[in-house]
Amino acid sequence: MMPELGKYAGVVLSSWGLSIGLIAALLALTLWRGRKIKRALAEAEARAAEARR
Amino acid sequence: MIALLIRDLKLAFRSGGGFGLGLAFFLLVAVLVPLGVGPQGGTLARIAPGILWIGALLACLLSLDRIFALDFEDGTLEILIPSPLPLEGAVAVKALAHWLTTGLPLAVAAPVLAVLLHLPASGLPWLVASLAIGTPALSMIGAFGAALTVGVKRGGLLLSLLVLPLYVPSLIFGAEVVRRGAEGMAVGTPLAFLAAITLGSAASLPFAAAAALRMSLRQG
Amino acid sequence: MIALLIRDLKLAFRSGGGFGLGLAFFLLVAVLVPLGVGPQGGTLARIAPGILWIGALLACLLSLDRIFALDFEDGTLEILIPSPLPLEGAVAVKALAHWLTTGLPLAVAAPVLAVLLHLPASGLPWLVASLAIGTPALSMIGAFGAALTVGVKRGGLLLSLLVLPLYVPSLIFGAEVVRRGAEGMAVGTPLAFLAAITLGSAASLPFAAAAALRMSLRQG
Amino acid sequence: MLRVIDLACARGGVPVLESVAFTLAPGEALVLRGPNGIGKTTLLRTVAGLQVPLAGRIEAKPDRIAYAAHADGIKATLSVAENLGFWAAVHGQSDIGPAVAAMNLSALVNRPAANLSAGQKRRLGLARLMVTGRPVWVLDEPTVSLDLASVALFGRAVAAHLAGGGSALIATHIDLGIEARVLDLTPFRARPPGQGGIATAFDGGFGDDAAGAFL
Amino acid sequence: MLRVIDLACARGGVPVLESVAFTLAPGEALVLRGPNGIGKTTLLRTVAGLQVPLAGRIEAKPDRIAYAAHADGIKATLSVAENLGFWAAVHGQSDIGPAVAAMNLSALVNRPAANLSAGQKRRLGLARLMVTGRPVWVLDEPTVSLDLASVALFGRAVAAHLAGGGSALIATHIDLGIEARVLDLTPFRARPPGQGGIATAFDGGFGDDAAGAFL
Amino acid sequence: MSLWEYANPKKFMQTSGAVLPWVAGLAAICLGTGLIWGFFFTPDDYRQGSTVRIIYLHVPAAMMAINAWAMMLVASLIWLIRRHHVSALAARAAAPVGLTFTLIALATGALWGAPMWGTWWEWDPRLTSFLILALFYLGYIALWQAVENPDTAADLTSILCMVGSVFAVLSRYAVNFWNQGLHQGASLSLDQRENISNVFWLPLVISIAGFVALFVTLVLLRTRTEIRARRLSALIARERLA
Ligand code: HEM
Ligand SMILES: Nc1ncnc2c1ncn2[C@@H]1O[C@H](COP(=O)(O)OP(=O)(O)OP(=O)(O)O)[C@@H](O)[C@H]1O
Ligand SMILES: Nc1ncnc2c1ncn2[C@@H]1O[C@H](COP(=O)(O)OP(=O)(O)OP(=O)(O)O)[C@@H](O)[C@H]1O
Ligand SMILES: [Mg+2]
Ligand SMILES: [Mg+2]
Repeated sequence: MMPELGKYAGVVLSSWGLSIGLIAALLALTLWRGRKIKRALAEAEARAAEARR
Repeated sequence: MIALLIRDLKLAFRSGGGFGLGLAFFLLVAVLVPLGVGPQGGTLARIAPGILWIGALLACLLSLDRIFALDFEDGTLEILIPSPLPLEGAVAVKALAHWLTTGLPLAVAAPVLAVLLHLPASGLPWLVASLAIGTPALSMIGAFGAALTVGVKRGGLLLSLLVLPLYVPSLIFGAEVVRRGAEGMAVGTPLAFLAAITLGSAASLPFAAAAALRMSLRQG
Repeated sequence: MIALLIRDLKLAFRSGGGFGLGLAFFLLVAVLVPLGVGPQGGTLARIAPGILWIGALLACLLSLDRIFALDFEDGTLEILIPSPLPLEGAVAVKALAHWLTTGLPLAVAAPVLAVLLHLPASGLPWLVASLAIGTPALSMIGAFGAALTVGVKRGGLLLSLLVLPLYVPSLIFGAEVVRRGAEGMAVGTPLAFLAAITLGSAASLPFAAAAALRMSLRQG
Repeated sequence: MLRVIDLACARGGVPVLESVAFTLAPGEALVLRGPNGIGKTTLLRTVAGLQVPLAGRIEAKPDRIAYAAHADGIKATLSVAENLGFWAAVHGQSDIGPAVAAMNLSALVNRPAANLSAGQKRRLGLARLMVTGRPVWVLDEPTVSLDLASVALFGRAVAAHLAGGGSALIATHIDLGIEARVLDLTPFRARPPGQGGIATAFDGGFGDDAAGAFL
Repeated sequence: MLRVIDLACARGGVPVLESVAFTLAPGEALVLRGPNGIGKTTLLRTVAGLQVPLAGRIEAKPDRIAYAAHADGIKATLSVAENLGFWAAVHGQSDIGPAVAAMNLSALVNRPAANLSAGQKRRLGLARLMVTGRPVWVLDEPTVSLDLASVALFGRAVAAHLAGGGSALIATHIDLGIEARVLDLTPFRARPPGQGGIATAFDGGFGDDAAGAFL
Repeated sequence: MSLWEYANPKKFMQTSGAVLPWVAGLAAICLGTGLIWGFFFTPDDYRQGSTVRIIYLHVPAAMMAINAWAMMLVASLIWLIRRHHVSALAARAAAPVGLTFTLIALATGALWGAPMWGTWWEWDPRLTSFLILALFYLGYIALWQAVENPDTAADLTSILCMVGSVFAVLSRYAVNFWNQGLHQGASLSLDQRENISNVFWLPLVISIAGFVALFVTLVLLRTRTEIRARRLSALIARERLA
């Protein structure tokens, strides 16, 4: 049930698309880097624990 | 050769420099000009082609001293000259790396900034085309200028002074392409000249630059 | 303090840098803009105040990294910090030296270039006045930016990115003074703002810059 | 004159030395030794006040210390006399004659520093130290590039400085031919935090991670 | 391998050395000595082809010479391995392993060069020399900042290079502990043109001035 | 127990780990409700037609763009005065989020301007000052990345943030002085509720709440990552020395 956007459909949809796209990109980047660093840290902690033993 | 290209690109990215900052400067010029000139749309549209090209030129210029100065300071050039790499090739590769990290991003980003300056939409494709075709010449000419000033400490401003006059033909033809494109006129002739300048400098300036480098370094 | 000022001026003259080249760059911008924009007198006159101020700003910008970078590289700063000179004073003196070799010559030379850009004669005195009053702030803000980027190798472009937004108020008020002057309107308000920015920066930024220098150098 | 108590110092955020302690009385010199990378440069910078210590204390008036590393604030376009004159003025001194004579630079006073050889430049850097008029010299590998005659010259200059009540802290790999105590830094290498070393802000783990907290 | 015949060289347009002559056969090393400022650096740069000789000849294939001075082309933001890998690629070599091992850099391969101490950086510069695969090493004060263990390491590396048929020309002030001929440059100091030294283009006077020519 | 304890990395990791799911959930709920309501169930404005739907993104993004900078300013001051690492890292984490919101405000504004003002971009004071704000964000982020030592980077960016704030306000007045502009003034303040009709008001407020929660979520996530990255580099540095 898409609302009737009339002659401004292009403008409205592209601004919504762009905004949601930017937020999604930022969120994806945040999560991706978070995972990456978390994994690397877990490995480093394991190595450090190994070294202590 | 490829090792040199990869190294130069790596250095440009790592230094947090090259790339993003050339773009940022281009953006700044596009922002400051309306602030200085005043916001009347008509005036801005009229000067937009020239200002965009001047912005690209200055953005290019500011990163020129990276081409050789760092390699000179840390002794890389002294080792590179007697190395098996032909110096002409090394110069060309370094200019290419400069273009990839400066000129190319400028050409890609230019349309966004053109909107800020109210450039008519019909001019946008020509803006990108003229920058894509014209900026390699800026990098190559810049590499030549950088080679001339490499022995001079903090030669940045001297470099600008030497290089800017050499940029004049590219600027005139490039801005003309955009202006004609924006007004819907034929752009063939200035575009051809622009391409000719790029080809000519790519074919001849590496030799001049390599010679200049050899001489700068030979000073006892 | 005076020894530092004299030394900085001496270095600027000897290096064949500072001074003459800032002017030359200003000249080049004034020449390139008509080339890029096209020679219509009306347009040029309209954009002249803004372009002249932007030219001055860029000319200033290009020599900013000289303020601290050379002294950082050769270890002078590391010796200066524990020396009996208060670092705040040293920063202020260095900004002053930068202004004397860059801003002041620009203000003096500006009328000549204004003629190239068809600025109406009634604007000339205000051009000189606005540059004379406004450029000290450019040097001081620039010294602050240079202090922030001093540890960064070839931080030239980063410096531009940091400093140019800080130049916006000076640019707007400065260009406004010239535009109003050229049109014969009252210039009091923008001139007062310009002076306020200069005084404010001179009073507070040396402290911020000195703190930034101490922090940059303290990095283990 | 200088007293270092239980000092720990870090380079790039990583502790490199810990529990360093020594005192330096007037007329005394201390030579720091240790293999490459042990942390001599880091320690000297900390003592000179260019870095903050990680732990411990340095008891000295900072305005009595003159620090000299490899980069010695020499401007290539200024002459030897101009370079020295500037630093003398900064430190409120006026006479550069004794320093020039002590470092055998008389023949070079009007030469731009750019035209000096590596060893001559080094001698100029040491002369700079003398015009500061400060009593505590903190020197990082001062004899790099010097020939044997110049090393001896430097040794005599240090001896004269000590005789005049000054003191010196010198990191070097070679024998300077001066009478000085030697401190080898090898035993002071920083231990990991698990073994009693100093912990920095991020040396503690985050217990929750192991427990599989949300993200 | 390298033959220098009656060489004169200048620095900043002023002749500093003249009549220098020596040969270097494969497997041989020559140590240059002389007081600061005599012209060692100038001579080495001339031999390496970075300066033109004022007179005399250098007989050597320039593509067999590897030159190393203090500035050794090390990029601070690249890691040790990346730095060496680049120079290996330029010289058409591919394996940096032996150089890393010889200079005891294995623990540091992934460290950015910016984070090395003075001596560690120096070792990296020497490792760079090894990846060039060139037989004639021309070295300007290679052991600056090195501790005793590293100097010995370097001595062994040079000995191995010589044993493999290479040769080395080294300017230094200290004892490297390798078997080598020594050439003291003091006797080759350039004489003024009046006493038989080489005259440059502007060393002649202008006879007509004394005759009171117009202006 | 003092509030400053949360500035301890370990304590912060525990607390933020516990809080995160709730804030993230709140963000999802508010954004979902506000945006879906706004997009699908509000009528067209009599003057602006369907473009009024842009308001649900434009206004919250614009508000958060400014608030993010304010948060960075506070965090920077805390770092400079009390030297709590978490606070510096939170400022670092917030900058890209603020930049994204600024870009969204700019992009939606530009798209909105095309039909309303007949131009993509106008050098209106509010628009111009947002562009300058974006530049400040860029410079701040670039400085963080350029300085190697993390504590030094925190020091320098904090000073930049302080000085930048002063100049940002100054340029806001400068551009105002220079041009009166097309952009409407504030119409959303609570006591001026009648300025914007009720149908648009409630979904807008919910969207704003959603953006706030989204900001907090993103900053928490990113701060946690920054803290882990510091811990990681500490561990790696120790390994090297060992
Ligand atoms: C790039 C362009 C634009 C930028 C950067 C921008 C920025 C802003 C900012 C900063 C606010 C204030 C939010 C607050 O703090 O309350 C705002 C609000 C608003 N803007 Fe824009 N704007 C832009 C273009 C437009 C256009 C073209 C329109 C419509 C014609 C528009 C309509 C509005 C409205 C209706 C509000 C809400 C006003 C209020 O209730 O406070 N904006 N915008
Ligand atoms: N940014 C950094 N991050 C981590 N470690 C570093 C960093 N910079 C230097 N180091 C390490 O810190 C240690 C101490 O270095 P320092 O320069 O103080 O040694 P040094 O005793 O002066 O050695 P040398 O005799 O070679 O000059 C070295 O092992 C070095 O590799
Ligand atoms: N531009 C110049 N103009 C004139 N003389 C110069 C110039 N540059 C260097 N010199 C002089 O040339 C001489 C040779 O310098 P060089 O660097 O070759 O000496 P060196 O033997 O390597 O000394 P060191 O052991 O100190 O490194 C020195 O006396 C120096 O002062
Ligand atoms: Mg050291
Ligand atoms: Mg030498």
